Amino acid sequence: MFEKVLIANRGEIALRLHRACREMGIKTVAVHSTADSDAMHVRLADESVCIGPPPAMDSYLNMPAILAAAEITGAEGIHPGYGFLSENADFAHIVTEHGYTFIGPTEQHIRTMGDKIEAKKMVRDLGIPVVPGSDGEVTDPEEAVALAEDIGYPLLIKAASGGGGRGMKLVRQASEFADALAAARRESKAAFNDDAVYIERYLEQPRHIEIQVIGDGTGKVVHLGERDCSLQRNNQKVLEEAPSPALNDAVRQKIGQTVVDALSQIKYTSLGTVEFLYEDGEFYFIEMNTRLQVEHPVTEAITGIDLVREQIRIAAGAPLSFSQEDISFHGHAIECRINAEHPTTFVPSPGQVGDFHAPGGLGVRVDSGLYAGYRIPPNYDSLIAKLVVHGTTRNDCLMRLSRALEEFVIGGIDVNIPLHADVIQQQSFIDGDYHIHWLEEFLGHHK
Amino acid sequence: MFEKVLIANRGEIALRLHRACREMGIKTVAVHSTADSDAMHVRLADESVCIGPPPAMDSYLNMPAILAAAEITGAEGIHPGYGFLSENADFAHIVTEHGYTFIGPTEQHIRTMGDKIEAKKMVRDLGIPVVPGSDGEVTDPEEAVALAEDIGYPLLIKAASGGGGRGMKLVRQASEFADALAAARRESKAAFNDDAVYIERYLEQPRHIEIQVIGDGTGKVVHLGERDCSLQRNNQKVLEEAPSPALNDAVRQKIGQTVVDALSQIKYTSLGTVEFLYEDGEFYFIEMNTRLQVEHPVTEAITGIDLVREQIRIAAGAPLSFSQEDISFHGHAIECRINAEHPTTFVPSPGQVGDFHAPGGLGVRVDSGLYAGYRIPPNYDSLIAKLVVHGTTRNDCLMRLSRALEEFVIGGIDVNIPLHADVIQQQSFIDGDYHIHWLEEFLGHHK
Amino acid sequence: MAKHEVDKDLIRTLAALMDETGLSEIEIENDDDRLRLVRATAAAAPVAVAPIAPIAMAAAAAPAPAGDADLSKHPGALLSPIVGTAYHAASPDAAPFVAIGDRVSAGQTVLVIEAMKTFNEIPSPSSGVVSQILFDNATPVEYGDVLMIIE
Amino acid sequence: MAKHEVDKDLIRTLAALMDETGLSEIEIENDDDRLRLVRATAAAAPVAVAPIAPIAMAAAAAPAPAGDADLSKHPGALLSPIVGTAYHAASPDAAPFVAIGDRVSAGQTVLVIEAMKTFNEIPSPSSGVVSQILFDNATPVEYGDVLMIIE
Repeated sequence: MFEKVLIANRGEIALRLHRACREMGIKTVAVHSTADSDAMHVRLADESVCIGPPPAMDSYLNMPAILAAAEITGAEGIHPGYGFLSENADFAHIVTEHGYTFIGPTEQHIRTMGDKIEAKKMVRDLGIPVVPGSDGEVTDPEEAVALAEDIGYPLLIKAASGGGGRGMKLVRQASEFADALAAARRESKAAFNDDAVYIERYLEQPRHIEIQVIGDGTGKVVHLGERDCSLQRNNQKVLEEAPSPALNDAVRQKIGQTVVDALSQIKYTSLGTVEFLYEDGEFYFIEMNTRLQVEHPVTEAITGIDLVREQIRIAAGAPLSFSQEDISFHGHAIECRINAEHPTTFVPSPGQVGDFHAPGGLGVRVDSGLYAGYRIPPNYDSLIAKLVVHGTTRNDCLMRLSRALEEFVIGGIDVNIPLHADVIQQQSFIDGDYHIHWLEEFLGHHK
Repeated sequence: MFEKVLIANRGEIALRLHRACREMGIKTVAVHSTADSDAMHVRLADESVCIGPPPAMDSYLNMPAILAAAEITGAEGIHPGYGFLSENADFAHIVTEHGYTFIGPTEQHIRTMGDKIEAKKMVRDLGIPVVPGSDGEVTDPEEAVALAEDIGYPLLIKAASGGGGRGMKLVRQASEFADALAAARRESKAAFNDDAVYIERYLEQPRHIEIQVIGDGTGKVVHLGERDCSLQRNNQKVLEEAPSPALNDAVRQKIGQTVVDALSQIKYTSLGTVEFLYEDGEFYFIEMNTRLQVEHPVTEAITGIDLVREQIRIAAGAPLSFSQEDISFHGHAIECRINAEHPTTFVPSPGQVGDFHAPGGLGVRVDSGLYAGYRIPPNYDSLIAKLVVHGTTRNDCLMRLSRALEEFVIGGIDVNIPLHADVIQQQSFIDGDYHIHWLEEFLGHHK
Repeated sequence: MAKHEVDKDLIRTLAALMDETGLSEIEIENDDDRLRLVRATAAAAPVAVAPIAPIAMAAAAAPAPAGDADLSKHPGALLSPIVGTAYHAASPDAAPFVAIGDRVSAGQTVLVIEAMKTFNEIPSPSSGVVSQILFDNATPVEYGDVLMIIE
Repeated sequence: MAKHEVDKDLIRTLAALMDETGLSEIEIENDDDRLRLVRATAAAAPVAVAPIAPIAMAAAAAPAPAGDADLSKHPGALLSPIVGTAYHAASPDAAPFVAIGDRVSAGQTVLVIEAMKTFNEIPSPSSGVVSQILFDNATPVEYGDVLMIIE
């Protein structure tokens, strides 16, 4: 096991990593920009090294500075957290080349999954379902009609050379297809001087469902169920829950097994998340995140597994400490991302925190680097806390979440707690009946 | 289910009860003394009623005032918490007589278990093991020798009329018994003019192990395993854990079943705790607490059951929502009682709290009514917070507890956090090798 | 200063100005007149020491009327000794025990509080004139509520 | 006091001045007129604003020496532009780049910092005399550490 780990991140996830190390008897090195000298994890870490000025480019994304910090402190492992350098294959490469352990997947897996086209091809070959569509451009109308039959409706016809919606046609029924195709080709020709189009299934109100996996590099891969992250605004997740209200156990086991089978073939190492759109009982691959996820605590809540601890163990060369049969799901968990932003205008609100009082009691977890008097720097993400609530049933969980939101006090700045309190009172949300556009529609109606 | 419940208590347990009610959609009435107007649960409750001046006798023990508060607020149930009126059979009686529901056991069970001699007789008859000894006085030396053989060594000979240790003899072997008996009878005669003595097994280094039970009044009773509360000072529990490092699963199931069988016979209702001394594989009944216990969260952590919720459900007439087969134990939990007192002199330290920052993250629960700027009144108990940590194994739990204690900030007053941090680093504690005298011996050596 | 010579409009104007500007004190002296306005604001309270005011708390806890706080320190304040329902009269048909302006003697019953089906007669703590009655008939009162002023 | 003789604009002007200057009280006396404004600010409250200083934090975080804090603002301070190991000389056998009392010109290499097996030459930001050297040879430095004073 590592004697000392360098935490190449900031904010709540840096604190999360520090806690995991501390609980494993591993010493921690916090590297930080000058804007984060007072951060809680910096103050709690065994050692801290200031690596640069506030701009992330010069500090948290500054590879030489991070490696130099590892050098002067004698750290053995480097944990990239999420964001910043966590999915940078070059960083994984350079870390390894300098003799440190990158706590994450292999450079190659990061690189492949980072290339969206390559990733889609690879996972399809490994047996993971992707959005059905033509393999590439379609030039022959007859071929297109045949393809459309295979793909099914509704579907989108998109200009191969296109962009910005031009040449794009939504087709809901077979009878409309021929006309739409002709129109799309005409528009495409006119706009791009190229009448090639391609075809893809159109998802109207999909959910965002992701499967958490972990592998130890021997080909042993285990899935830890799904998280439903459909509550989004501007493609940013706002609230996540597990299990998904949309899946039953059979569906869960089936998609889980599909993912496990695929990633076993490539001997996937470390934590990873396979993200899907889900509609009408079908999963469609979006991308794979080759890192620890912001919303990992909901999986920890329902499986009882400390994901970060397991990730560090595996990076240190240990085999997975459990098998698929050991995994069972208990109760329901929801995470609210608490952001320093206005709850209705979403204007970011950095600045000095006044009162800070986290909710407590049974089934309530708070991950946050905030404290009373802390000054939130304006240079980074607005995520300042994660409230994770666990309950026996989804309803119990919602009731508990409601009382925890009531108790949460963050003074001095704007926070989106009222948004969460509002969302979880909506009947659609209570019914679990929402999709990736739901929150924006709700906010639109709200105005 | 109740519409509104009156919380007849204060401090962290009042907040615990408020949270449980809130999560069940039950409105809360906080009754409080003038010293507690600013208490967190008072501020969070739906309604609050000031029932008297600071002395508990005039407020939290003032039955007419509490009933009057129920009357003016229209509460249906009254939860007594622990301490104060929680084991007062007269209070249970008067609450019921006035048409409210007492959230706890029946008046009769409270009364019987409150009488230590009666309780011991009753539970022995129900099959629960008690400390072996003569049934009462022993006057005949031959009879005494025979009894001593049955009881076993070491044993104590005590003066029937005695007190203060006079006439008491510790006998470690059978060969010493005759002389010791003669001496005890002589001393007793001289001191009390009565040579009658009685005999009891002597426990040298017992553990305090208690079994948590819950019944719904139909005869269905379920046990939720044990808590080891051997870490005590002045007969006050300081730290509790579950499972006990001293029990294995077979022993646990056996004593659990014994307790369940006994309490099923009397159709026990609500939560209850049967306390034992445990030495050399044997359990000896001490007493039964007919109420919610301070240390209930460790059981919640390893069973995943919300005990207060279940207690309220049962009081409202619902049957137990689980059977013995549904109960399984996951991981290990430890509770540290955080007191407002000096960590080495134990001098109480009421006053104004400065900074307050509770530890967070995975597996950490804090139950506390404290907040920054709160003034701890000098009128009540020094318990101000409970830190409850859960981990996969006892070792994981200890590592997590250590980091949580490091993170806990309570400024402005003395708290016993350093004592806990010290205790959990002792090899005996790490090995689980401690008994009810261990902490006092440790503190003695420490001086 | 003779009664009612004070310029109420001026005070109102200045109070509005204090609101507008966030001032906590204005003092004006002009010849022999001196006027000083002070408003102790929440901000003026030592913030650090002020207990946390959770969102929920602010909503849940009914703030005590500012007047009450002062009245409880009034030397003639009769504070409720118990929790219960307070009545002006012994029964719905009976006349109230006292009315404003009545002179009462120490020990004289001035109201009753019902608790647990019992009507508790509440005596006046001192002799004097009832200047204020601060509870509505048949309404709940808490321990320490100001019920009357007798001075 | 005559009605509306008070100068509302003056009060507003003074209040704005208080905002601008952070004053909490202004008193003006002019012949027989006197005007006094007070604003009790949150800033006046002491303890609340001070950030939490967790027990563990106090122990864990090495407090920056008071001297350093001052020196970093010194006009001649050379702050470390990178993290690494700082050396007085180019190699163990070589003479130090500079010694106290040496006159250096802007751009002249005054030390090297090794990071990732690379020796980075650190130039003097200005011309002047080396008055202090604040790091030991072959020791780690952080971004922003004060390495030398050149004045």
